[in-house]
Amino acid sequence: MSEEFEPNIVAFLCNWCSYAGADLAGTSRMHYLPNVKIIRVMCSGRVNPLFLLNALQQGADGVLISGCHPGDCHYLEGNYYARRRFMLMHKLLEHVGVDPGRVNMSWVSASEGAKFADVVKETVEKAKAAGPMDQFRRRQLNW
Amino acid sequence: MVDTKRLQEKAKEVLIRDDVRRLIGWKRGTYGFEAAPTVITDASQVDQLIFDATCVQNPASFISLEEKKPVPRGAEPDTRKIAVMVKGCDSRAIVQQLVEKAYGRDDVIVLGIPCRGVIDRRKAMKMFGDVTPGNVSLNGDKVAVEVGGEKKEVERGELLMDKCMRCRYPNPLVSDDLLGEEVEKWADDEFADVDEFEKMVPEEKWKYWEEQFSKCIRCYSCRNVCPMCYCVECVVTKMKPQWTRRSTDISENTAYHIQRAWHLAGRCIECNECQRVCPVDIPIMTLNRKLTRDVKDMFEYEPGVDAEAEPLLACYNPQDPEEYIM
Amino acid sequence: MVENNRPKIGVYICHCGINIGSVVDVPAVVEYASKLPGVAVSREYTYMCSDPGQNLVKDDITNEKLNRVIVASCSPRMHEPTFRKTLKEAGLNPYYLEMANIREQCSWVHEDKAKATEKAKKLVEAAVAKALLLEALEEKEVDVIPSCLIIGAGIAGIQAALDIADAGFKVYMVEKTPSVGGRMAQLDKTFPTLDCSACILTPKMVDVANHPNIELMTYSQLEEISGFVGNFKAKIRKKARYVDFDTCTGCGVCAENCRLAGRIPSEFDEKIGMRGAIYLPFPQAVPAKYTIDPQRCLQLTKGKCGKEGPACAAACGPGAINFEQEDEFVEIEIGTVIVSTGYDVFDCTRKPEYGWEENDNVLTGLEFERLVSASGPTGGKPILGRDKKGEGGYEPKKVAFIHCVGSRDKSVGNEYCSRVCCMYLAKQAHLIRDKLPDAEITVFYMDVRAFGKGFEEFYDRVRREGVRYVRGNPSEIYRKGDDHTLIIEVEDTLTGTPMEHEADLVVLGVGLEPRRDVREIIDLFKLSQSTDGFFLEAHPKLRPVDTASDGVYLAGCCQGPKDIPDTVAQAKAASSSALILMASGRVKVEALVSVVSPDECRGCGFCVEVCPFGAIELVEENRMGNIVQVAFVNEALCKGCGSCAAACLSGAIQPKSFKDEQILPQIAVLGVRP
Amino acid sequence: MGDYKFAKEKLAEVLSSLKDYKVFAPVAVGDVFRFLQVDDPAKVTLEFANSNVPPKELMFPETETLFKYRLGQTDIEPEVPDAGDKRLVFGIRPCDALAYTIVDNLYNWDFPDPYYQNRRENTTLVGFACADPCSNCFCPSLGGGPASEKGLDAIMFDMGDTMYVKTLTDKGEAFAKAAGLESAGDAEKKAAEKQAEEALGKIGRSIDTKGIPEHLPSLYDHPFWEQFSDRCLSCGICTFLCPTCHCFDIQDEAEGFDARRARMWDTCMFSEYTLHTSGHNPRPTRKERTRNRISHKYSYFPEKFDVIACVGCGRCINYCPVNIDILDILEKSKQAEAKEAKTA
Repeated sequence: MSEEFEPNIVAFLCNWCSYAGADLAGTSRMHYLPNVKIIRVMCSGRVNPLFLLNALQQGADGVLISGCHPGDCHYLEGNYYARRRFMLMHKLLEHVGVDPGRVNMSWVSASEGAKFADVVKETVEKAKAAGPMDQFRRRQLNW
Repeated sequence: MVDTKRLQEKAKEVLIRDDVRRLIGWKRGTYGFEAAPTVITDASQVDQLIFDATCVQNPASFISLEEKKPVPRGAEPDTRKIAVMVKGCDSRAIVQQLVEKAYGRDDVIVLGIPCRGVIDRRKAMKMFGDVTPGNVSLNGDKVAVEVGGEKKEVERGELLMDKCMRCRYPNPLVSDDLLGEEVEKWADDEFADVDEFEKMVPEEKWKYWEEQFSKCIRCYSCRNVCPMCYCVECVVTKMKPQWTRRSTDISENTAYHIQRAWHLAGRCIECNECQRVCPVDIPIMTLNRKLTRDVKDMFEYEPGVDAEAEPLLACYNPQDPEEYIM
Repeated sequence: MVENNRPKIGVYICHCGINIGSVVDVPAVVEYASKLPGVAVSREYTYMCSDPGQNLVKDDITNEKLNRVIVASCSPRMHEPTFRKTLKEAGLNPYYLEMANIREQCSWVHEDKAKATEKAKKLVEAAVAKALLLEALEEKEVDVIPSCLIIGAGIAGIQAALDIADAGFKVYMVEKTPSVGGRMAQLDKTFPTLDCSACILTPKMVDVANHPNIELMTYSQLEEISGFVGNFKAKIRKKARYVDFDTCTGCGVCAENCRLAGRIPSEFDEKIGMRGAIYLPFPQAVPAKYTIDPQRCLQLTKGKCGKEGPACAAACGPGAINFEQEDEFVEIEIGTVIVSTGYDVFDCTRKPEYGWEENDNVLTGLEFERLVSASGPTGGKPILGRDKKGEGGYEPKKVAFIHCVGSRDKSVGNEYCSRVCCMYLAKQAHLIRDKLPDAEITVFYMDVRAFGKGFEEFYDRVRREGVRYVRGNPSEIYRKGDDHTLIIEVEDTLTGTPMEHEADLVVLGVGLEPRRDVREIIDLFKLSQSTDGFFLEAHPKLRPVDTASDGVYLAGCCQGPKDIPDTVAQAKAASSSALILMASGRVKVEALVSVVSPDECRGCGFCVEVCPFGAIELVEENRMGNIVQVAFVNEALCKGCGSCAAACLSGAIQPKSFKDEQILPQIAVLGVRP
Repeated sequence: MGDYKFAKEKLAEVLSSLKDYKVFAPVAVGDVFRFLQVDDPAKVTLEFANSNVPPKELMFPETETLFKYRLGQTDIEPEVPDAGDKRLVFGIRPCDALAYTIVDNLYNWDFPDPYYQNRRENTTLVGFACADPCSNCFCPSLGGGPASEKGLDAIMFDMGDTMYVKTLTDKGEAFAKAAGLESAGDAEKKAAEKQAEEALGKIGRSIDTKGIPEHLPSLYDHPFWEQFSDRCLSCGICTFLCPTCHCFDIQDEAEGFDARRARMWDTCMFSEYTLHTSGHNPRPTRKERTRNRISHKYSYFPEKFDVIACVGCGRCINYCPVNIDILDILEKSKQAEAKEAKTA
């Protein structure tokens, strides 16, 4: 690659904490990298871990789930389920050789705009380190 | 071991009951080192039933394979019981199916069989070639096999399934009738194979799986034989939305295998059928065992041992580990 | 399902003045969007949320027959409701709207214009991908039970209760302590007007007790709350007072006769005053009913009080005392809830260097309020060091006030300003000056924040009264020798001179903190906290009294430090918010609920286990003559979180508008590396 | 045609000399054999009984793009791949070559399928006679045999150190020339014939197919199918690994807004195979599906094309995880029929 590799990150944010946190980062004009693209879901508990797999398959170089801090879920328990599922999917993907740095989760509350910016930074850095995800990327060219 | 006569009598006893629809067990295969699973509905068929070290298949898989046929108007659905013979490992499938409300405890009659291990077809053919053995018997740490008239004795480990060499449940965990003396557990599972695999760096791991998954022809045998896979419509073959494409390439094949493994997280009861049936030798259990090990370590959870347990991913503990979470 | 007519999508990119336009190349995004499948119209506008902006959409819906609308602008959390309304007014189902957040999550956070534009394009494309599969949803309404539960009877709760009750709606008021009044009742005077706190509060306290629409439950606690906006069910524990509520006349003979009279530190007096095991928190307490402290009462703890049995019972004429009394439980149904649980003052043991624990002449601001209050232990005389009988003691000659104790202080984890300390210390300085004309009064401050109405003037007046303000933040306070003189180690940061300042009374300007027992409420209502630990409002600017849970509102210091006027104002805001719901009598319930496709359901019940709201159950389904179990969703209880969908192995249960088939296309678009 | 030979150790050389061919040959991954395009001749092995996956995939790939399009696009051009390439399959077993000749019927029946035909016409088949048939081989019962030449352009015999190559067509000759094989004499020829005879003798299983095509239909509703179908997993092993099974599904696959239409292996053993949009399924249970697999091979196909769609390679028997044995079924079908006859 001539220019530096810019990883593409797909993030799933819960509406009540993390998405609001991301909005706060915006309102407070905290600059972060444009590599992260956000998909809004109502709760981190909604995130089917297969979404992560699917994103990687589509060619995302990294994925991120973010939800309310444990105990603060707007829906009481969603993030607890999300945590269990994530931990296992993380292990599973690691086992087939996906760089663990690509698969991320974070707790970001509605008041943690700054933390969201940091999370993005870290996620992008890890994905950069892991390099382009083309292990099992869907390759249109092959068609 | 189990006395065939007793097994057949028990089967007859069950089949003549008018609240029993069918019985699932094993019969002699037409060739080679594996028995054939068999479903019989009539007491007159019991003499085909056997149990020995060739009875590798998991009969619990066949409970949910039976289609629910449309019931003609006015007619009553057939709700008679299914009788099923299970080894220790097979019985965990029954337990987990009960956890997941696949059917009620009263819908099945479980005939438990204490088991000392079953033969791995692949190992056997490497050792004896493409032949059909005569009598096969287990005594102590040895397996005796009759091949071409002569009796050969080999170390248990060389011939039995790997799962048997780390079997923690040789005796059924659920059964209405135990057809034979309980046997003593001879092994434990340290997941050494998982640890070994994990020594690899990501690149090596992927290189390994890339080769394995490329072989997959997506016959879905591994899914269909799995006693835990009985969704009405499997997400893998679903069209709306299409999670995985039917087309075969490394991307879709990988996605399929990860999905399959994921859906067994906290549910796999390690009967090893998925790996046994694979026509292209994909080491499918390597994925399942990784999860089984981690589920045990992270959540102190083991599926298929307690019918009262909550499903792993339908419950949580506020203190669950979260070391990778930012 | 998508109607037979093929999707006709209108895409509208907002400049938001220069907020988006200055970073994102809006025309380029419009151009890009216009080429996407299904897109019939692609436009830009300065302010989409403005009337002309919305009309643009409406006109296109009518003229171009659009059946999907995408607005790329600010966060959907901001304007989704606005544009849903727009669609509705144009006769299109509001759920055919999809928004792309290109302001908060794009133009405001990215500097690289080219990349920001690329991202904006992708976000719009993803929105289109999803819009193609959006479904029309039906908005349901339910009745609102015309009653309100108010938790905490401080000035905030009292004000809210009176407003709602006056509007003619039922109020259930739950207060933990034996009396209403809260913190305000503990105060002596209020700044800057120096009204007597009690004098302005007590009438309201009495009104609350007597109001026909208010059911007051003091010495009571919320145990459980369930249900949803408009239809909550609450369970309240009325703790046993061991005094029959109706019989007690409040005469007080019992307290005089209590064997422990004057031996138990009084919470109301911040423990610088004493009470008995049976007590009235303070003279003006409402209701004027006595309560026995079960932790201290000899009869209740030891099962025996003196030889001849409990003196209180003997002394009580009406015979109101009843040691057999037990907690009662009341279950009520309400439509709205106001949380006004107030605050605790900073716990000075977390700042040991100020010697509050060991020195009885180092007081917190609140202790000082009691000291100088006419209803306080010393009848309002600033006397310290009295013995048990209340004899002796001395009047302080040198009084020092310390600002920002437990506020604006990272070392104790409180970065925020408590907003009231500057002024209450000024007020207290004035009160001392009033009572002890010759005393030397010094105030140590970091800044003086006199921002409110009449504050600066008051601060000025206090300084003119000969109160010395020294800019410095003491490092240590300790006792010198064995008399009660205290040394304050402090540096005058204006002159840069370190000094050892002497004082015989130090008042710590303690800040306001979330109540120690805040967790109880959080667990009951699932409220979230902001970083300072106070309850988080739904929106810092636009929904300051709402919470994330519909029908639950915040009032007073439980949401953040406030002075009395602000608290009252917020209480009125909260009460009117609750009134809006109750007056209209109807409320929309979540349209984004989960749906089950029974043919795909295998009846494993994972969703049932996962659902936090008990909204899913397994029911019998006839599948071609065979009876099978399948999941069923109670839409009134479902909140659309979608946890069920992630737990379902076959994808048979899906939350509307966030279905797998609606999210996967977004992933497909966003996943592809630019 | 001609007789040739080459030293086994020269295998790699022979293969690499076939420059103007796309060469496909058996490659081993662990114990699994499959015909892959040869990138490195060293990987090719001839030490195999038969490939797990039949070389039918070389003519009829598991997945094949028919054409690509973008959502909303109307002017679409199908693309026919491999037109004009010269391809060569090296080491194909006689049964699998015979299978091609059977499947040809299907792909030329109402109209020639260009995707399949192109490959067939451009491909040279260099067969490899079986010296050691598997225990479940029954090719002779279906007109084939360990050294059958049907459908082949050349056939090789393993003579220990050398391979004896007998060319059967011009294509075969062309291969021999291109590979620069030295010519062989009578000795090799004789030895080969002897080996073929011995191999034939080693075949352990067989079926007399006489009458089966006519009689299977009479068993349409016979319960005997259930003793097999009751343990069927509804998986695709028997059909995917069958050299004559040729069913495919056609699906559209979207990537964002770009899509392709592709055809991919399908099997009558999957329950979705005959599932109607209405939800109705004319083959609702495994009984109908098992019946269909056998009947299609042994009755419907011969009825239409006058040849049984089975070559006796034994794969469906070898790989079926639940021991559904086609020979067992066929034998039982005869008895079942007999019974019917009596009762009738």
